[in-house]
Amino acid sequence: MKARVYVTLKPSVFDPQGRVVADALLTLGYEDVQDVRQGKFFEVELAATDAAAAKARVTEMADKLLANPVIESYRVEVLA
Amino acid sequence: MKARVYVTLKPSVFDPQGRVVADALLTLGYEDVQDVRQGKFFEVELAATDAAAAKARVTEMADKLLANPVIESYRVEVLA
Amino acid sequence: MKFSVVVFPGSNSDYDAFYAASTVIGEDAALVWHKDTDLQGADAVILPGGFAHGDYLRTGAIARFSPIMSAVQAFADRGGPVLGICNGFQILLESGMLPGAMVRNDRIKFVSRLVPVRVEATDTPFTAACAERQVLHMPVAHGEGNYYADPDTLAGLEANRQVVFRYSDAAGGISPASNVNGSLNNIAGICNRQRNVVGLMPHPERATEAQLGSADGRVILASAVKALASLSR
Amino acid sequence: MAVIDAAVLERHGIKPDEYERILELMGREPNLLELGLFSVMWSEHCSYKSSRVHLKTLPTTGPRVVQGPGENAGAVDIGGGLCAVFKIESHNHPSFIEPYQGAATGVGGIIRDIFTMGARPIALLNALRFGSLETQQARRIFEGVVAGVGGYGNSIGIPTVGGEIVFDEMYAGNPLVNVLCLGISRIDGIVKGAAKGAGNPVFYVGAKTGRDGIHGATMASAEFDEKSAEKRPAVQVGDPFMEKLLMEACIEVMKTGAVLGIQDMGAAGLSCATSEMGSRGGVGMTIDVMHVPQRETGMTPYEIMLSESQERMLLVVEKGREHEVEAVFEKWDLHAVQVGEVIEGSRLKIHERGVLVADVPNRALTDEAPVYRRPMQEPAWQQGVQRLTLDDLGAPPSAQSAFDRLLTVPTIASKRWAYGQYDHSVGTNTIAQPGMSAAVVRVKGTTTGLAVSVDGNGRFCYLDPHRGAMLAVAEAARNVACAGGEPIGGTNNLNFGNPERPEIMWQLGEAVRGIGEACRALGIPITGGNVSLYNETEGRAIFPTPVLGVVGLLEDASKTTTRTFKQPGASVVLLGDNLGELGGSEYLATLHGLVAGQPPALDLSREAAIQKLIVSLIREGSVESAHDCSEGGLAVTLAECAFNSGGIGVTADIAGVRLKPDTTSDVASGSDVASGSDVASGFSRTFSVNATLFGESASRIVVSASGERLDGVLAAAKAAGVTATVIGQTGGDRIRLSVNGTAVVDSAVAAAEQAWSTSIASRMAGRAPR
Ligand SMILES: Nc1ncnc2c1ncn2[C@@H]1O[C@H](COP(=O)(O)OP(=O)(O)O)[C@@H](O)[C@H]1O
Ligand SMILES: [Mg+2]
Repeated sequence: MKARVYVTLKPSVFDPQGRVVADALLTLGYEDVQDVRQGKFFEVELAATDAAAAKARVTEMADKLLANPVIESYRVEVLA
Repeated sequence: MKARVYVTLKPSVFDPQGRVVADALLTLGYEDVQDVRQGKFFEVELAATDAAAAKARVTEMADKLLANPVIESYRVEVLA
Repeated sequence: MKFSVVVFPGSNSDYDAFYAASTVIGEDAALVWHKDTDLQGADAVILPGGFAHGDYLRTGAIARFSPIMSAVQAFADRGGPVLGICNGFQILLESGMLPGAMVRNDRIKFVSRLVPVRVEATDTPFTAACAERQVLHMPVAHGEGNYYADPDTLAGLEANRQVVFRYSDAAGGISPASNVNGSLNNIAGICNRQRNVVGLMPHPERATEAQLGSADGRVILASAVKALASLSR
Repeated sequence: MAVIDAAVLERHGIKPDEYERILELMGREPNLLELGLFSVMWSEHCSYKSSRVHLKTLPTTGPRVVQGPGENAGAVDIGGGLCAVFKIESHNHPSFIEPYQGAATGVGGIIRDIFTMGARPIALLNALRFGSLETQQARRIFEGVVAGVGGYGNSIGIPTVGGEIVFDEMYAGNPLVNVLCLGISRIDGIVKGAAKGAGNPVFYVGAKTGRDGIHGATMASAEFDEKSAEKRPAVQVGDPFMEKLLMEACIEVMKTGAVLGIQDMGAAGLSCATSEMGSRGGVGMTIDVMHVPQRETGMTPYEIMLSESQERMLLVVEKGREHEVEAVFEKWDLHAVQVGEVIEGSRLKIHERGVLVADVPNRALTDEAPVYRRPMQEPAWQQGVQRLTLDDLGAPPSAQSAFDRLLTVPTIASKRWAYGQYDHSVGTNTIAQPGMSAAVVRVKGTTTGLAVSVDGNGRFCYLDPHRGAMLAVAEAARNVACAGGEPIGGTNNLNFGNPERPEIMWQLGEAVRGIGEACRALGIPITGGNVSLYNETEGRAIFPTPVLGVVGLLEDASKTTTRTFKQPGASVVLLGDNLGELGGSEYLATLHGLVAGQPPALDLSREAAIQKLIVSLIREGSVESAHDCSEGGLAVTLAECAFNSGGIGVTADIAGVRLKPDTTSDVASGSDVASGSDVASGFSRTFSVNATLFGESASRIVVSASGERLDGVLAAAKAAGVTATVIGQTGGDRIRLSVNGTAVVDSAVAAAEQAWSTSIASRMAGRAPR
């Protein structure tokens, strides 16, 4: 069973990486780019077979390790 | 209009970050974790209004800048 | 001879390379701004270490679009010697002037220490003055120096003897234990097929004075001087 | 109309009597924005209201002082028209909340203080304190802080060349992250943070202003409690790339001469930069927040003025030369924008789209901030913890097992796990790298070098803040001297608990008194520093921890040395007296679980003598290695001389200290330990051996010297009035120590070095970064 955890900086937190990428895109001529925010995601492969249980478990992992609650928020998605 | 570009290391490329995260999860007692891969994503805010055009444009950005084809593959998703 | 050192926004070893080439080695050197299009009469070009554009997207990914890079490419196409050090190496990879890519160090963390590196090829302009299999002690300081190339590319690199430096032990032995970052085949540096473009992760420019821990890196710059002299002869 | 009631005042951390003073200074009720300005500027962090009366007592002058406290950083003359510009700064609270970003932005902040002066930063050091590495929380914070320190410094390209790390449960809920930055400037190139000349434009450059860190300064001035979690959005994210551009651009722009004054926006952001520059220059300033580049929409003037977004600078430019300044910033893809101008008078006037929204006398925010002479009271427990008797200790471990154990205690073990993540070679100036005690950097274009060290011992200061602080000064200066540097200036970071508690205030007062005394005796002017108070969690304060940063001058940078033995067959000499003082030692803490006794005695004239001696011995090239004795005592010092030497061992025999009541009077532990009445003589013999090997007496240095140079060393020591004892020889591949001829420690160098160098890494294994 596979789950994905998407981690993003909270909206109020400054994202220097996103800004630099946006600047680069503008320089490359993509003038319609208004903003870029960068995030990361984790694809977790689990032995579990129950989707609900997997989701609970991965949410716990996100809370504990994958996301930094001080500046980041996250979203968990369970795949097939 | 918003688009997301998801970038992952190709399966053949070793992902040190994913491995370290997997090890850490195991150490924390999540023994059902079999594998973790880490990826990143970009949320691009565009002035465009046409979804198809936006997708083409963002795909170009991904090709040119956001992903390195030697090691990475990507997927573009256009949101509302 | 004249070394031109390109300054990208975020380069941080640009002045180190300039200082080594000029004050230490005693050659002409110039700092060239990345928005310029002229290499100021360079005999050799150095793309220095640092964090161009913060390395925020991928190392070297944005720098390759700098205006000066067309001039660097043209210079290399004419056979001019180009040396990419650390971030400069990463820029050469991103720009396709060298094959392969960098991923995070296998143990994730930034590594900063003096390491032995074995010279694998002496027929490049930056190793011409080295002895066969010479071991050089030079500092590494990077978070993403884990060299990757797909199996075909890697086989091609080896077959064409394009691997110029490998992480080794002090006696020149190559083993997983001497691999500082997980690079395939212990690769610390490579060259292109024409052999005039060389990239390496260790910092020769920071190892040109014994007082600072090692003067082994001088031979890299001295090689360029030697190579140029033999060319003009 | 703003309603300023008790709740609003409380939220702003303003006490009722402070509000009375604000009313008086304003001559009317402030509006909310004005109250916000007072709140941040009068916070402990910005106003030094509790510490100021004490800081005033520090020696700040000397023939070399170019800039004392009061500017963004201090500066001392190093000859050749150059000066060393340096300062230390803390980021303790943010690093607890978000270790990576807290530490990273701490590094960013102190770097700005240095290049703001017109200096090019060339070195970073840090002093860190964490809880026990046995806990997951401490490992997480340690990992994040180290990554953050490296992440910022490595990227911007300023080498991190040294520092110190101590682990103790007392810092579990309140880690310390103190960072020192050193830069070089021409003396005539120093630029100050003062506004000048009515009509001159005021420019803003750097990152856009966001809502981050609002009230960061007030946060740094309040204790932690469960509610701290709510303050979390105050965390700022560092952008070292932006700072690198700012640094290069600012250094370049200052060379034009068109910049009359410059200040970074650190704590209290625009509020601080505008009011301080105005007040320093004796002028007023007007700005319109509409011109301030903003990252978020809908920001209020209050938010804009109080934001602590990182990587921003404020400049006063000579009118008519704006284009020169703008051109430099454009080159670096930075956009300098005019936000206001210098005006006659002395008021800070803030507008929003032309409408005046705040109008405050700028001195009211700065110089007129309250100054407290807070009550001080020696803690009731103070005398108790200074008592130490043998009875307290139980059975002593053998010297060998104590030795083995001490080498792997994280506070003593090699810190390579941490500094291996710091780029220390960038800049090509680093002569002595991290791990070699004092750092040494050369000054390009001259023959000179600078040695720098940061030191502090919270345990000693807990037991006796006055003596502990003196010991910190002495140790930092001694470390610098052991690299051949003549101490020429100091900076200090005062990390203490809640100053509203008389016991804490007493610790602070005593510590500052100690720093002053020691600096005067050793001829070290204090050119700046920082004060971090309210370092407590749930009412539990950290050890009082003054951290001293000392800069030393090497006229010839090639005449330096390190701690490591250089060749076999050299004589090993102990300079100074081995008094066997165990009070506050690592030995007591680690092997007996006890923090007690009196810290080692310090005779400042002896300290001065030994420092002068070692500097001249190194300059003459008489000694091959020099290492100061500190945590772990003489035995650990000898081991450290063998480590990283390529396996050169040592054989030494040391005269045992006598644990008798009649030993010299100030040797507190020595005499008290013996007072245990019914202790078996075997016990006391072992204690005597352990005190000999692991006591932490001050003013001691281990040197090695070969051949005929030995006689020169002994003669010079004699002339200087410093005890010098040949205790052994280098060579072999073992560390063999005996006391009064009896072998007590015998370890292979390789095995001991392995244990010492991998201890922290193995404790950290299995923990992943975020
Ligand atoms: N412990 C101290 N000893 C001496 N000077 C100090 C100390 N703490 C602060 N100072 C000085 O007080 C002045 C004001 O500091 P501050 O406003 O905090 O500046 P910054 O915001 O740059 O840290 C500085 O010049 C600083 O050096
Ligand atoms: Mg401060």
